[in-house]
Amino acid sequence: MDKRRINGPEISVKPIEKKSTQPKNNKDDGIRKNNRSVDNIRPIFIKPNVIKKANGSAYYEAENIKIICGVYGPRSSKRSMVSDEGTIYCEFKFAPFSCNKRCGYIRNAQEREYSLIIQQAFLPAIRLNLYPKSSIDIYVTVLENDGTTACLAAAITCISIALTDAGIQMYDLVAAASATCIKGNICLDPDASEENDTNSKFMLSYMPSLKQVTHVLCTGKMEAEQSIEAIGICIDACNSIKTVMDHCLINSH
Amino acid sequence: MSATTVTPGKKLGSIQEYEVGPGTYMRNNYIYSSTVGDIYIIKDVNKKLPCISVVKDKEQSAIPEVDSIVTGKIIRVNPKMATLAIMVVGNKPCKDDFQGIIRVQDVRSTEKDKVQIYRSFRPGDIVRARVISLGDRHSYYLTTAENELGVIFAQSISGETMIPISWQQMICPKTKVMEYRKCAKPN
Amino acid sequence: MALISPSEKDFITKGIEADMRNDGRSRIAYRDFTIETGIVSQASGSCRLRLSKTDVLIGVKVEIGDIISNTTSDNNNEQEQDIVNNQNESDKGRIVCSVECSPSASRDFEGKGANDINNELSQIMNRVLNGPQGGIDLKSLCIIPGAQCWIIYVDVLVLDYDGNLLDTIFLATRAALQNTRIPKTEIQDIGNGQLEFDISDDIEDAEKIKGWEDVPVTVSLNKIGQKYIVDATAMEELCTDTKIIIAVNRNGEICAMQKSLYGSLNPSLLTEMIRTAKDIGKVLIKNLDTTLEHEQVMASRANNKKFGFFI
Amino acid sequence: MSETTEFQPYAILPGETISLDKYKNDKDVIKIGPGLLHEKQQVTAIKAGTLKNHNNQKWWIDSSQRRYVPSLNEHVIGKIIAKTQDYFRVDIGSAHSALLSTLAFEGATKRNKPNLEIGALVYARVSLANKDMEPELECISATTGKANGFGELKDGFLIKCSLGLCRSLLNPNTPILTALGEHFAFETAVGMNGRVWINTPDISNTILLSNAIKNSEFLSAKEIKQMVKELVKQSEDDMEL
Amino acid sequence: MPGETIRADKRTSSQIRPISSVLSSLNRADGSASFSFGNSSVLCSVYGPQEVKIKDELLDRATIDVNITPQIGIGSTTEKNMERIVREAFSDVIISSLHPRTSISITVQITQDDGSIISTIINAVSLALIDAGIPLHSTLLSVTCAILNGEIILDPTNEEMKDASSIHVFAFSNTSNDIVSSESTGVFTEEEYFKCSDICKLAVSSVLKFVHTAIERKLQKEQKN
Amino acid sequence: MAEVSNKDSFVLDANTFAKLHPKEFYRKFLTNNIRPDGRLLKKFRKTSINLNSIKSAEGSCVLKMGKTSVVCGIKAEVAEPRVDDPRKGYIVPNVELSPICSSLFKPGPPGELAQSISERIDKLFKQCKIIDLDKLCISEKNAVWVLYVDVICISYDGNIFDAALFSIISALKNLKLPEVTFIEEEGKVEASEEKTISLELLSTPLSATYVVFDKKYILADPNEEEENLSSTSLTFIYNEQHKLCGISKLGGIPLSKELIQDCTESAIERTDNLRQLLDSTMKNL
Repeated sequence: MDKRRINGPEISVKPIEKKSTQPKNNKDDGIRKNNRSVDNIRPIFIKPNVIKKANGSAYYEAENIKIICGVYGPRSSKRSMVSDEGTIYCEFKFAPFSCNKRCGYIRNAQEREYSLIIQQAFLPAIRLNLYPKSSIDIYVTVLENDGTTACLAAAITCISIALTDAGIQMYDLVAAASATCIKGNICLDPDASEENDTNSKFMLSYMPSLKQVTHVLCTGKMEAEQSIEAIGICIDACNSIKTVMDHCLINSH
Repeated sequence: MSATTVTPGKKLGSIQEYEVGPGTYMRNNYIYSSTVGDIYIIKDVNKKLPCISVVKDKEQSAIPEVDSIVTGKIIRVNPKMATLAIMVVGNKPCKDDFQGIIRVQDVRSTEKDKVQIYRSFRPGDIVRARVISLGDRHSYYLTTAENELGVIFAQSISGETMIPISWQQMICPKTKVMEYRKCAKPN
Repeated sequence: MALISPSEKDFITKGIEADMRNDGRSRIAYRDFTIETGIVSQASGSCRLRLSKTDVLIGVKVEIGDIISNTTSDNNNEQEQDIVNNQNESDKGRIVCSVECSPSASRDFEGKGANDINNELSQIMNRVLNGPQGGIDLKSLCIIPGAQCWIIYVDVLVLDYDGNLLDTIFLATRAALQNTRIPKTEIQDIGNGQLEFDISDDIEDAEKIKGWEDVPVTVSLNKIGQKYIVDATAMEELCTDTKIIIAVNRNGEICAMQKSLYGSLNPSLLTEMIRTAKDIGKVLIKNLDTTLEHEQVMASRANNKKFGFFI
Repeated sequence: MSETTEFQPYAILPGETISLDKYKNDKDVIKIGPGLLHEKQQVTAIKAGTLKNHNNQKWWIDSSQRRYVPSLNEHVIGKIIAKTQDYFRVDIGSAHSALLSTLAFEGATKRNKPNLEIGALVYARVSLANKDMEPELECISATTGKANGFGELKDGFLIKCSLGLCRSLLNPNTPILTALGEHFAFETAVGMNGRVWINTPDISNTILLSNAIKNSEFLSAKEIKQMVKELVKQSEDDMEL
Repeated sequence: MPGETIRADKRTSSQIRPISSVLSSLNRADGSASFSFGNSSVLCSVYGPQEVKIKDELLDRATIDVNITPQIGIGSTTEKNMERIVREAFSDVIISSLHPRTSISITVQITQDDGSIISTIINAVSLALIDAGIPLHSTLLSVTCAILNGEIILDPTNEEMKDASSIHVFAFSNTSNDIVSSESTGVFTEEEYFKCSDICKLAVSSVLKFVHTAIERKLQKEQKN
Repeated sequence: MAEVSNKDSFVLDANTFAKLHPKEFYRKFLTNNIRPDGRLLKKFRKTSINLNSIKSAEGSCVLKMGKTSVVCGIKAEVAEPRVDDPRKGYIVPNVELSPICSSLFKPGPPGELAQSISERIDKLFKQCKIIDLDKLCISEKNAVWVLYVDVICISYDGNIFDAALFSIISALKNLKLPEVTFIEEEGKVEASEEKTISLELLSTPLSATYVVFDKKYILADPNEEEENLSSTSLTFIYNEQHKLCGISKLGGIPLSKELIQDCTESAIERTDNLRQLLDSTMKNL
């Protein structure tokens, strides 16, 4: 019973889906159910400067993934240690209505882990020596989630735009792509249903012009060569995502 | 769309061609842009290479650096120091206030030890100061030991804006009451 | 964070560039380790592993729990809740790991720093071991589909620390799971579709966990300067700017991969790292199994008495 | 000092305006004291209490409260809570703790500084009191520069009471102190910040006196005399035991 | 008014429950008071002006913080909403510019809640502030009324509030007859709202008389000698 | 002593002056009846809504009111009803003012503002019949709908109560509940994919908020700066029959009856405009 909010009943459950009588037309000629091509990325729409009070902000939408991200800083950091280099603090949160199953208000272990991953993905990309004694606070809220790993990759791309919108100096934009392995093929940008079927998740964040991988995260059984192939595919995806990011930044400049 | 707008990470040239300017950085002898904006190449007569810089139009919040002039409001005064909320760095207002301290020995350059802090600053005064160091965890260290630095706006007890009549006195136009402040020389 | 002077850091980095390390090992050489299994009597399985000075004690406890436990079960720790949430089939058991770094091991494990590291390590273990890549046959852990199943609680205690903690933990976990025995369960059908089960408690017919051989081990590759090393000591870890953790199982498949720390690396180096990790992983698992068999033989010769704890 | 007249009606609530114009004779200026506020040509009460005036010139609201608000040249009793190189931090029961410079003692110089322990009681005068600054104390009198009573209060016993009682104790014609003085030998210091210090050679008397002072707040002069008589009788019986 | 409906507890529609209040009932607080309308009773204590935490410090005035604990259990969102109403109501009543960079903390314990609890709290806080000698521009007092099947009833009990069509809390000060604070919920029309505000103003003046006599009795007790 | 001309000895450019002396900056504008963002005193900000854009929620509304933007999402789940009223469903409104929308809010549990707004909206649902809770009943005593109504603030620029209430009402108005049947033996509820039923609202209360600046200027639909500078706020809640569902006057300065009356016309007009906006957006959905 959270005393600081309006509380509903103790336990509430999602109604179970009635197995729809007529079979879904999954004539699986293509590898993927929603017959997207193997290396197809959902069309990306990014709009910077959507939060007035934030130094920089960005809204990211790719069909059923909607993410909003705000960057505050560089501002005096309350955290204890004094350092001649700036620090990054990140908070990643799914909105209660974003996933199929309602998520709670307090951040669970996965959201805390994603916050840490985002922090590690951006540490090599931001010129922290220009912001001594200050902290850059990044807040991400996922409004609609269609594939948790795809959301993580989308969040990283969206944060790069928000950081640039905040005027924070960066060595390079950080683009990120997610992939999964369906029937032996590496498929890009998996949505929620594809992710439930296979257990393998792959996410890579990349600085396209400095050609540096800033973070890689993978679970699920894969051959070594297959994971190397996945890295290659994700890097090409990141390069094409970079063009979209450049286009968006230059237009709104 | 201006001539060439670049995004962070764009290779601009090698260090033989240009000098590194603001908004750019050098990595294994190539110059890259580090922000989104227009490229400006400024020919500098005494330097042999032109200096390249990338300027972002939307001014973002500046943070105080050493020797930058800041303006802020006094929030707390005690015999050892006056605490100031830095609201403007140079002439760019910053979105969140930073905290600065003017130690009693940095208030003025003459007779440093005979300074009485409540004859120099009062909470609510607007003060222009210079950053002398990044200071400790909470605040920057500032000084007003120059003529153009000090109180630029203060209200008397009756709430009127006071006018400086000397570098250490201000007068309230309505009640003609005189109060002591370390005033800045009006430009 | 423990501190290191710039000159020391430079010395180590230059050494590694020239393929020389302080303790004479090559860049991809592992320190040798000693193992003792079955040393904690109440646990269903246990193992203590010392990789030169890094010392880890694993206790595995097997308990019965209900499968869909989104109700507030008594020991409702968050980790278990998350594992349940993203495991949507209803006929699988689960593995719940929790790591505890005792502050006596190193100064970094004091205060708030400790539970960040604990969370990170537990999170990686849970993610790797739960799911098909974890090797263990979770279906075999299920007693009554949709209702009761075996839950394997893996509790890790870090006694001493000299770098490469995660690899030590995974090696020790694999040995401990090999040593674990699950009591036999008989299932009777008491009419109207209700199923009942009871556990026989004599040690003889408790079986091993199915699929313990496929449990992966992790290889942490630390990039220092432009080269990378394996099994870094504490000092070498302080000079690392990027660390890649790769979990490999005995037939060389990559089960998990994760980067940490603040640096970045170019793709060619990453692919080279993956290939080396695959080979090292296989070799590591092979000699872990040989040491376990060797210990088995030694134990049977000294009629099953185990001694030498804490020497 | 001529007696102060009480102005009917008896009690004033905050917000009530007080019409002083029928007292405003042309030549002198009306002074308003604590509890009143002069705003937009009318005087309103900001505290509850009885309106008092001193021959129609000085008006104030007499109210009693427990929290002390320092004002200039008031004598207070403080407790040392911290010591730094050149000043003591003294708790005087106000919002901010006061600063007592080590040089603000009679005959104190840079070299021989008074050594007061943390927790020591000190009787001092408020030398600086404004709402923007922490109050400052001095242990020398404003005029003579001598100590005359200021400085450390050694042993004795400190009691806390309401500001109204302390003000009445400092008023010479309150009966309690004179009544007790006839029977007991005691030394006392009264601070305007609601603290009274009592010191007698015999501990039981000190306790007896402090209770007497505390109970005297709501008693009339006659009842006080009666109470003191009983106390004296009771202390003599203890003597015989 | 002839033909007035008589309520469950025998009161007429424009009759307030018997008021009782005790001043400086706690000896450690700087100021304290208990106030009750019939069985709705509240105990309030005031500390201040005292030290303030650095993060809440205001450079030109005192920070006022209000803390309400319900009859049973710890405060939930209802108490938080009441805290905001009380703090905003007193923000201009207390002359906080006289004590900058300090905190005035008001703690309220609801001892029994039987309807119109916000008015009881506001009256108790006013008395406690007066007892603490905090400088006040005016004395703020409040009364609640409800519209029960078309008729305006004063100082409703919990039962009456349950089936009332709308509930109105009004607070007036003794310096001006304008509305200082008002909180109305339920469905009502504009005329009903203004009619309620007039009735409540009348009721508040009678509460003011009660407070006046209470203070007078306390002062007489003090000014004995 | 020399008499100094009282020209402002320090010439500050506009935005530094606004940062250092916000009150004087506003007075200079308000004296000639205009606000720094160009609006007249009684003008409300441009409002736009976008319905059912979030597929994972049963009902959703993205609302922009000037620079304040909120997202309201409704998730419907099934739970056992309370013992004392077995046919009544639950509605659980909550407003989240997370650190993403403004630097005013710190990470951690909701602050006073968020809690007080959630409480006021919850009381509104309890006291004026907006939804008939009996319509949320699936099968008496065993299963009822629970509507979790969550409002996430994206960008905070003042007047969050009006934005939150309008986004909740519009999300409720086009809520799509799946058709469900209660299965006796398993005690479970089964939802069919295709057919959805919508919920009709008994009344649609909407609010208009004003603040009083310097005791004489009444500003409609204040942004964040105007909220900080004024101490008194006045909120009217009107339903579609122009009956009042709530008035809340917070803050110190006493307001005369005339001042309150002169706000009510513009409040009625504002709430009607919002209803037209909602109907037209729903028509061309």
